[in-house]
Amino acid sequence: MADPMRIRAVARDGVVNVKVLMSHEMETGQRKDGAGQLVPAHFIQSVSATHNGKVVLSAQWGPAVSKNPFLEFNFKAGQKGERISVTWVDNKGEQRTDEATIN
Amino acid sequence: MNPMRRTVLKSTGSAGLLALLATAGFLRPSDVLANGWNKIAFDSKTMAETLKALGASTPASSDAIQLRAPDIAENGAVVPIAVDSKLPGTQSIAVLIDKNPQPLAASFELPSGTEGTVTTRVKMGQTSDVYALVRADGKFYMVKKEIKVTLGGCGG
Amino acid sequence: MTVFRTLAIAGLLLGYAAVTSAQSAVDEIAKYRQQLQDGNPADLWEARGEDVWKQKRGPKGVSLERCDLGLGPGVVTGAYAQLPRYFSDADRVMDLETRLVHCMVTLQGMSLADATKRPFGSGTNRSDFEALAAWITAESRGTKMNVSISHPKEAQAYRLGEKMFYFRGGPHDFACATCHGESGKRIRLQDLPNLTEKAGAQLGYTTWPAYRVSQGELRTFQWRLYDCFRQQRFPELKFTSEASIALTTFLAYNANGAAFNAPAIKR
Amino acid sequence: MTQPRPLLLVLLFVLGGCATPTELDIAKQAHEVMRASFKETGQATLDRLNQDLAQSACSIPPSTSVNKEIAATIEKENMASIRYPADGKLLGDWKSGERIAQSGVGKQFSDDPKNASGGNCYACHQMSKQEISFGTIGPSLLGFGKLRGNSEAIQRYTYGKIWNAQAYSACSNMPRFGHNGILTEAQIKDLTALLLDPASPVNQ
Repeated sequence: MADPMRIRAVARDGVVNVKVLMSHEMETGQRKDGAGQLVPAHFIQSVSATHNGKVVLSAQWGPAVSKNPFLEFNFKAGQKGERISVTWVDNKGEQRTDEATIN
Repeated sequence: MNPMRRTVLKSTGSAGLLALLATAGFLRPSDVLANGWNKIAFDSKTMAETLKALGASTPASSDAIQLRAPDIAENGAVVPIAVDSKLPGTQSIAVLIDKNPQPLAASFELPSGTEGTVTTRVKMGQTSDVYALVRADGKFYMVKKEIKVTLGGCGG
Repeated sequence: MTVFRTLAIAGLLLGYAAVTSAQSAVDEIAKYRQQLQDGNPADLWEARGEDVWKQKRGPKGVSLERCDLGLGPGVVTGAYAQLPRYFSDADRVMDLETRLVHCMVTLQGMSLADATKRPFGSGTNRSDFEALAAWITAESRGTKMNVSISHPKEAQAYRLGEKMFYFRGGPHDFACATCHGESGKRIRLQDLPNLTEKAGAQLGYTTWPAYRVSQGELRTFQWRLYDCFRQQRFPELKFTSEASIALTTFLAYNANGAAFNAPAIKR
Repeated sequence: MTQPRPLLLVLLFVLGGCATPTELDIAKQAHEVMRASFKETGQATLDRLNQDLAQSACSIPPSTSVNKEIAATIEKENMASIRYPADGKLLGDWKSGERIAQSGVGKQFSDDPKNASGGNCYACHQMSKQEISFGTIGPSLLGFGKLRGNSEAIQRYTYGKIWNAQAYSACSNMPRFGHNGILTEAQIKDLTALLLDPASPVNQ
């Protein structure tokens, strides 16, 4: 199972700033390993962030997003102490969800 | 001490993701495969094809969009890109890299209440124009910036 | 004469244009680095490192929580800022990784071969040392470097390390000092800290371990030395070898007084 | 690579006038520790830790200059090592030279010895206006040929300097590309052309 994400959500003046780091290889499918074999593509395709059951961001990614992806965005109407949840799904169907409390 | 780690609560995988991902924006139902990923757009090999696949064949230019990135990337494996759209009703933001094998790197859907700003990091195979494509109030806008990718270190 | 003067002026102009474009390149690289600071994937290694530290492992099924990094069993905060150091229980000078191997063998009952199986990670083949080092060193962030060379074996390690730093060898005649012996130099666009001067030694040492964006991996100081020697065209540096500890002692001691500031993020 | 010469090393320290016996002991100990701390991998054998005169005499801080007599000996020995091409032609193909100048591979334990080495000139030198990613360990070579011309003497100097930099400047940081078998004669001709050919990016 993939490592947990690192999620940091900070509320200021009614806007929540969210920063997410994900642990993922983001293999392009175009790289060769030491033995000269193509390493199969393995990358996150979909990301979704929810707050109070409402989607605040969704994304679709290709293999050109960097390894161990970083994502930052802002949404309104979040309060300190509330929770935010982030989920990713990769092209092999693996997925991971983590939550954080808004500071 | 890292404040980030302290706030992470471990939880298990979610089942309802696809439902959560069911948002509009760039994705036209006919293009979308079972998992919701726009394969046609991500597999497109030229800017023109990609824009067509995103339904954005002739995007207009706009001063209200800012593409923040360094002029020179020290390493092509990680190029920080921030897109700021001040256009009212910004619904989605996509990042495209002209000279990559497939230009489309990422697209973001921004529901109302989410600001028109995203930051991400992308891979660039070589020096290229990078584009930010924004959909606002149903219309498409696009800005570009050239980012140079340099060779670094001892080179070995 | 006129020809020469024209040439000289042309040379000056060329030089001037070169200096300005080089300066703007350097400024843009600084901007690039600045944009990466927020959101260092080293955080992912730190989280795993804390888990590995607390996990019951090895034939004895115990965690590393009783491992003495120099400040007493289990004390992690501030420990890295005083390493390498002499450990009386082993009667030798050890750096962080060497001490971790020692603890894996003595506390957890692992064989030396098992403990040192994977010094450096690659993709999904991950190294516990990189995770542990990320977490342990992060617990010294902000602590002033305070490495001792008062024990004779520490002093000896320092002096050997200094000699190795200037040792030129291999087909390219490279020493550490070839790239790190003068101030204000670059390799390609990367600034090279002058490790023979206080400021450079401090900047260089206190920003390792680091997440290397070129590799997508967190790298430790053992790796830094290993890969410098690879590029110096030397044979392969053995993990936790005496030379690696001696060089680390030399470099860490020279960084004394500076606040430790890693894990960092680097090209 | 020549074998270590302990006698010369002793001579060096005595002539250097700065060495105490303990310092020599430490140098010897450091060498022993290094031999035990490295392992042979691929083409990188342990004899790479054996120093010739230039290497042992130059294992000093860059701010320190080596004794004049030793410097003269180093330059003389290294000058004698330069092999100019039998066909008398010193200029190759500058386009190939540009590729060699850009490449930093070769001779590492991770490199396949079957592949050609690069010169990695850009790592240390500015060479052309279009390559902004250049190092500053060595001087800028921009306009090298434009400033110096293309005479026989300049060609011989340029070729010789790349072949063995220490023939001209003892303890130079620059690798001795021909002397130590990093680059072939043809590659050094190509680099000489890169520096001197009026059409090369170096001279634009």
